[in-house]
Amino acid sequence: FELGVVAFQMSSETHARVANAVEAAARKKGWDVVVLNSNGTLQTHSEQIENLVQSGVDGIVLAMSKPVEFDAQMQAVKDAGIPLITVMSGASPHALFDIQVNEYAVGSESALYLLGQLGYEGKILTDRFESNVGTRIRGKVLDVVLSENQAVEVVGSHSMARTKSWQEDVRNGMNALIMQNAGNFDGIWASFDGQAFIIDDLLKQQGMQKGDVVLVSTDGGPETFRRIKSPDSMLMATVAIPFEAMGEAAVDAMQKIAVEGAEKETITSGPYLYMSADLVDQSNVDDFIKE
Amino acid sequence: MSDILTVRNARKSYGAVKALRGADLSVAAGEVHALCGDNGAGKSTLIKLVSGVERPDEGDIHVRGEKVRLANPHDALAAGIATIHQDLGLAPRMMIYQNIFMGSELERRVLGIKVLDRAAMIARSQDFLISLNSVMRDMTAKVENLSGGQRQAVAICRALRWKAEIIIMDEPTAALGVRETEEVMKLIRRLKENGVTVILISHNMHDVVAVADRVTILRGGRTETSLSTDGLTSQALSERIMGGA
Amino acid sequence: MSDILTVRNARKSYGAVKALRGADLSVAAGEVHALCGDNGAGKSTLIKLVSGVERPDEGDIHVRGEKVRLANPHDALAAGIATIHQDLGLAPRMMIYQNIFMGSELERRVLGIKVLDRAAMIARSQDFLISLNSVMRDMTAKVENLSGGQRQAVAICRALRWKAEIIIMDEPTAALGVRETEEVMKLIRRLKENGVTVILISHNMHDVVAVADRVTILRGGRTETSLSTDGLTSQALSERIMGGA
Amino acid sequence: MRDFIAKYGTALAGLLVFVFLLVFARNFASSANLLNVLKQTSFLAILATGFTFALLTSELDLSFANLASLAAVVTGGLIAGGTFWALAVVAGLAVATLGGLVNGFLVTGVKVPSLIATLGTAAIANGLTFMITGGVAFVGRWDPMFLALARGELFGIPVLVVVMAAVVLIAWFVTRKTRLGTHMLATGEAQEAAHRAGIATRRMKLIGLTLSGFAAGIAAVLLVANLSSASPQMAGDYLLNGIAAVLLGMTMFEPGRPNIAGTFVGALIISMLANGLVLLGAPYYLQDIMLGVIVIASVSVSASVLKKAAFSV
Amino acid sequence: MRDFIAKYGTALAGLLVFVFLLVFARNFASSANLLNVLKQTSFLAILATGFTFALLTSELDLSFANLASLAAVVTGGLIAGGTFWALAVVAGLAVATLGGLVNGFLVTGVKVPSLIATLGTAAIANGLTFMITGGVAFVGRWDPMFLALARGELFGIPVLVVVMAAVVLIAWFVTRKTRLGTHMLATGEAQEAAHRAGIATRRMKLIGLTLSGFAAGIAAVLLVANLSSASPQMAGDYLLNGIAAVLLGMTMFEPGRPNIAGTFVGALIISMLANGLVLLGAPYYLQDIMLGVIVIASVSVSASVLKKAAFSV
Ligand SMILES: Nc1ncnc2c1ncn2[C@@H]1O[C@H](COP(=O)(O)OP(=O)(O)OP(=O)(O)O)[C@@H](O)[C@H]1O
Ligand SMILES: Nc1ncnc2c1ncn2[C@@H]1O[C@H](COP(=O)(O)OP(=O)(O)OP(=O)(O)O)[C@@H](O)[C@H]1O
Ligand SMILES: [Mg+2]
Ligand SMILES: [Mg+2]
Repeated sequence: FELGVVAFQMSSETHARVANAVEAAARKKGWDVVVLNSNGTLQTHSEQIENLVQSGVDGIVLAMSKPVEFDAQMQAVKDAGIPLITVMSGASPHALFDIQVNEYAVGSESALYLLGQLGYEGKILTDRFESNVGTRIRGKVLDVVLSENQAVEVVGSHSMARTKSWQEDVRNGMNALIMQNAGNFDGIWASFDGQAFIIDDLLKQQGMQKGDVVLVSTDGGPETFRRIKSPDSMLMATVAIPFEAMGEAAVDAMQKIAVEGAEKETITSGPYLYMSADLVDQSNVDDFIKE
Repeated sequence: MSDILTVRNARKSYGAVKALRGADLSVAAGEVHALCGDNGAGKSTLIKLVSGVERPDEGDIHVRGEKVRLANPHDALAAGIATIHQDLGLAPRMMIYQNIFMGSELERRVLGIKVLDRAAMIARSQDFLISLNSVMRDMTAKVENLSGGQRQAVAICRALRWKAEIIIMDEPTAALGVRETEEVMKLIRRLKENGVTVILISHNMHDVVAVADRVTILRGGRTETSLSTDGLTSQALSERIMGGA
Repeated sequence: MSDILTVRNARKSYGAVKALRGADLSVAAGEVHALCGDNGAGKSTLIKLVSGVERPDEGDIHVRGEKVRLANPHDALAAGIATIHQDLGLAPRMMIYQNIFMGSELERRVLGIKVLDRAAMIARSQDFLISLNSVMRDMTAKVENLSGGQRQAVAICRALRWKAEIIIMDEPTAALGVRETEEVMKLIRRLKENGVTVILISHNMHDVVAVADRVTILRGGRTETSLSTDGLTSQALSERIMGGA
Repeated sequence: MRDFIAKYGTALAGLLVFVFLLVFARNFASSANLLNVLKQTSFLAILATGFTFALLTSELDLSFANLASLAAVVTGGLIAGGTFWALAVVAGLAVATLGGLVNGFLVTGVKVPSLIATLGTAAIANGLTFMITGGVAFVGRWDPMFLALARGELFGIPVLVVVMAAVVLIAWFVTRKTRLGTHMLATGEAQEAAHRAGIATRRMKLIGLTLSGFAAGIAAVLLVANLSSASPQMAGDYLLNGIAAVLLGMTMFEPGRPNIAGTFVGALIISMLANGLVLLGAPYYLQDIMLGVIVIASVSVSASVLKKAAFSV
Repeated sequence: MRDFIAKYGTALAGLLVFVFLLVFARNFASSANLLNVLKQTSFLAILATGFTFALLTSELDLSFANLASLAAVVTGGLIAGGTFWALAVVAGLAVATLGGLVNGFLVTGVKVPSLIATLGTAAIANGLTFMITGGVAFVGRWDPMFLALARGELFGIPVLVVVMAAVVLIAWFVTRKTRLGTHMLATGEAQEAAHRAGIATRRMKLIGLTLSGFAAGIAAVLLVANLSSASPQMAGDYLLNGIAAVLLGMTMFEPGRPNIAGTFVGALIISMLANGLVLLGAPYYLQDIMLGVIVIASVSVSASVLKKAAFSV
């Protein structure tokens, strides 16, 4: 069995985590795997799907793809009789299903956690990322939540302008905001964990202690959990999206449907296979830390 | 004879350097007019004004009695003035025939569309060069691979190509051999016979005396004098240039 | 007199063009040796072999009786051969003194660290140029802004700077005025008095006869003859070059 | 012989890769796949053709990819907003061409070096795409006529391939067979000499940069139709690949000089590699590495026999 | 006067922006923030200084950003894997320098044009970063001594600023005051003339490209220490910004020629803008637009008085 995997943008860690999990799970089954990276370029992504169809793989998994944009390519996959499963992409009529967490729910969890910690009152900084669907949705949900809670005021906001060297971009931008608003904010909302790590380090350098400000973000992962638990990190909570589990689930489903010939309906009846994203804070972080 | 080209009181500075401080030039139609002077006297600068490469800070240029504004080389060519510059005249990595026809390529019509006529340009380039007694045969050779003298010959052909009424040559024989220099001298005489006015800049006094009708001498950016070559020896001319003031 | 430089049976082709087809050259120590020939005869190519710019396809070069391999210009300079090439010798956007001292910059020590000695280079450049009777004063002017003759003077200074035993000049006076040409002729004589061997390429037969001890004539990439200038007139030399074969 | 290798070395290396893929890459030789490669080449080839025009006049255009992205979101945004698709296409072409014209004006009028001017317009175009989209893609199921621009066929040949062939052939004709092309070349080869020969060198540069923008517009429209969506930076990655195609091309046919035939073969080599490496099952990071190695290796073939590095970009 | 504007026009424009931000951007003028801007400049300034060396010998290096990313993941990976940090730093510096040396060898030995050679090594380096990381960042709590490389202070001055000052000053000294620098300049200005004057022009180009790699290594180590993490492409966006800094610099002090002082001021202008716009609360896309506008505008000031466009890159 040969599996083709295309991740939309490997330099985004979450894409890489999904792709790597799919690859690892497939190899465990003894399959051949080709992993491709579209570098965040739409046209490249479409070409890679086309090229995989030409190469005659037995199954395709797409990570963070886009069903509307790549409708034609996904249709070609279906027409070639190749089973297609997407992860965190959205539903496509040509795919078996999309493995998904509900980004809107994820967004509301982190937003409400932050506001709850602040007692629905205070000043916050935000760090956003508009070029990515997931992070953008989280930001919009935050805005909706804030519009209902006028006592919480955004005193400074930074948006990542870069997609490659975003780390320095975040560090520089947030550093400027933190200094500009020194002592004048109670919480920071970050659109994904990578941003939160950098902000956390900045706050630490300002000599802050856990609890001085509330830092929340989304994604999850060992480093995130370590920081949530650690007494000298400002990171209070994340919404852990099970990227690895999603990758494994894609391979398991592929095995059942494409190899064992099971019906798609035995796995999920709708266009989505929903997985749960858990809010992780100090109360439950130990459940997530694997030794 | 009426003047075909006059320059009056031309001034030109480059930053602090005053290259021309009031130079005059009167060239009669049909004559061969030499321009002489030390290095840095302003000869090339004066020529640049007349060929549209530079604009004067002050001073007028008249062609055939009419005041003209030569904003760029195209204007000068359109006014019938073709120039062989001392430097920078050729595109080294382009071919001989492309250099000769640069800016005035020959075309033919194919299905009503104008298309370059390469064969014609090659053939006519060959004719031009033969008329200079050059032994170059491959018109598609690149100019960068030519010897110093061969390049000079190509530059001369470009100027001939324009069929201009006034041809200016800024040291055309500097790089040429004895044989080739003689050909250029013959060519200048031939041009004159055909009614073309030639302005020649040269440091070779023998050539100047042999071919020119009049000489204008520049010194330090000013016109020192303008005299006929009748009965002038090269020795006397040399002294005129070096002595003076 | 013993030969300081000999080239035997040098051959050099560029693609299909045979620039040299067996050229010989014997230059005696301390003499002024002229190299003459038509455009394209191969003079510059022969010089390029001797100055390490090109490698011969065939043939040997001996300096002071020893066979040498000149893999690059640095080797030639190290062997005491400095050359003023016909083209490409200068960096137009660099300053006069930088061009003169290019490749052999003067340094001084500051706190034990070697640092460029700009003041010394400027002062010595000025000296060099004054010895050529040049009127240039601003040693920090860019070479691209100089007149043709002024550039030539800078190139000559660079060669002088090397204090070489053999100085090769490929048409050094082509762009020079009457006055400046005389200075170069004087300079060549002065170099000779100081025991420097000079190889001069020139199309000006008057100059050649006036200054050279011997002349080697190239034609079509081969050495035609080599003769003494004793009693030779420029007229006779011209005919020798043009006639022959 | 040296001459032959200098002129055709890179193309030969490309041919070798092609043969290798024919033999070893499963399915590479299928006509469907080969057509696929051609289709995938089209965007790159069109963009690189435009860049070739600019470079021919010795001006760099670092903005073409971002101008294409901008034209794409303008076209996509208008269509998504309900404008008739043909009007949106014209608007997209106009925006990119205008961008090229602005580059040309900055370079020839204001005398800003092209590297800086186009880097500047590239940054501005990039900012504008985000301003227009807010980072969100325009997507939709658009007029089939519009989508046919990229997905349709003409006499059995994909429209993409037809458009590419037309662009490349016209460009080749203009550069090689017309006075305009010769004047652009002369401008690039020796600006001062061309100017003194009466050529309007500034106009040539203006035309070169404008054509680069226009080509970006064509590629943008095709990209939008092909993906039925438009998002910021959607053509961003074509910058380096486009430059690579042109530079690869400069090692072929007319070594050291930008030329359309070379550009086309260069684009073909790059797409062929991307396709072939997938079919060979190479992991994604090996693809980047292989691309780099093959580009360098194939250029080495011709470079090693060129005495002087004849590239002055 | 013309001369003054040609030389200092861009710097003056930068000064204007500075004054504008002082007045209108809340907190911009605080000493902490200004120190911040300096710190943020360091990475860009160091990378751009390396690029200046390459460009001085007339070779482009399009690989420095990816070499920096590669060096970063090597350093980060080794530290994360338990190697003593100083060794990891040496390894990172070595990898980047080796990359530069490979570029130099390809350009001077194999005679591949630098644009192609460095584009190739850039692709290879990019592939390697993904091979090493699998796309996942190395993060962790690293040795405070290592982190102090970027976050510590020396006599009250941030180490980042000290390192940047050292790199810039040494580079300035070498280019302006030493024979090596003059030979590199002569090589870049007139390769054939320099060669004939006995200068080892190939070695100069080799040195230029190697120094560019070395500078990328320094920047990489500082980046990793500053972020205590290393991920693929983490320096990728510095490519265009680094080039922009050098080109901005070429409009100052020695118009038309890459120069260290200009590069430094160019880097400063770019970082100052990025910081100032955040403080002004400008939307993120304005950052790109403003950068473009200011780059073009400031270059126009000096370009308009330079008669010929003195840029031949
Ligand atoms: N672009 C320029 N910038 C600055 N100075 C210049 C420029 N062009 C010429 N000059 C200066 O103007 C003066 C006249 O130069 P020009 O070239 O006209 O002399 P010339 O008479 O042609 O000399 P030659 O016989 O050496 O060719 C010289 O001192 C020269 O240095
Ligand atoms: N790099 C090159 N490539 C091809 N042909 C060349 C090259 N260099 C010189 N030639 C050819 O070799 C021949 C000899 O050229 P060379 O420059 O040695 O002549 P020359 O005697 O110096 O002439 P001149 O008096 O005009 O300077 C010429 O026919 C020239 O075209
Ligand atoms: Mg002159
Ligand atoms: Mg010669």
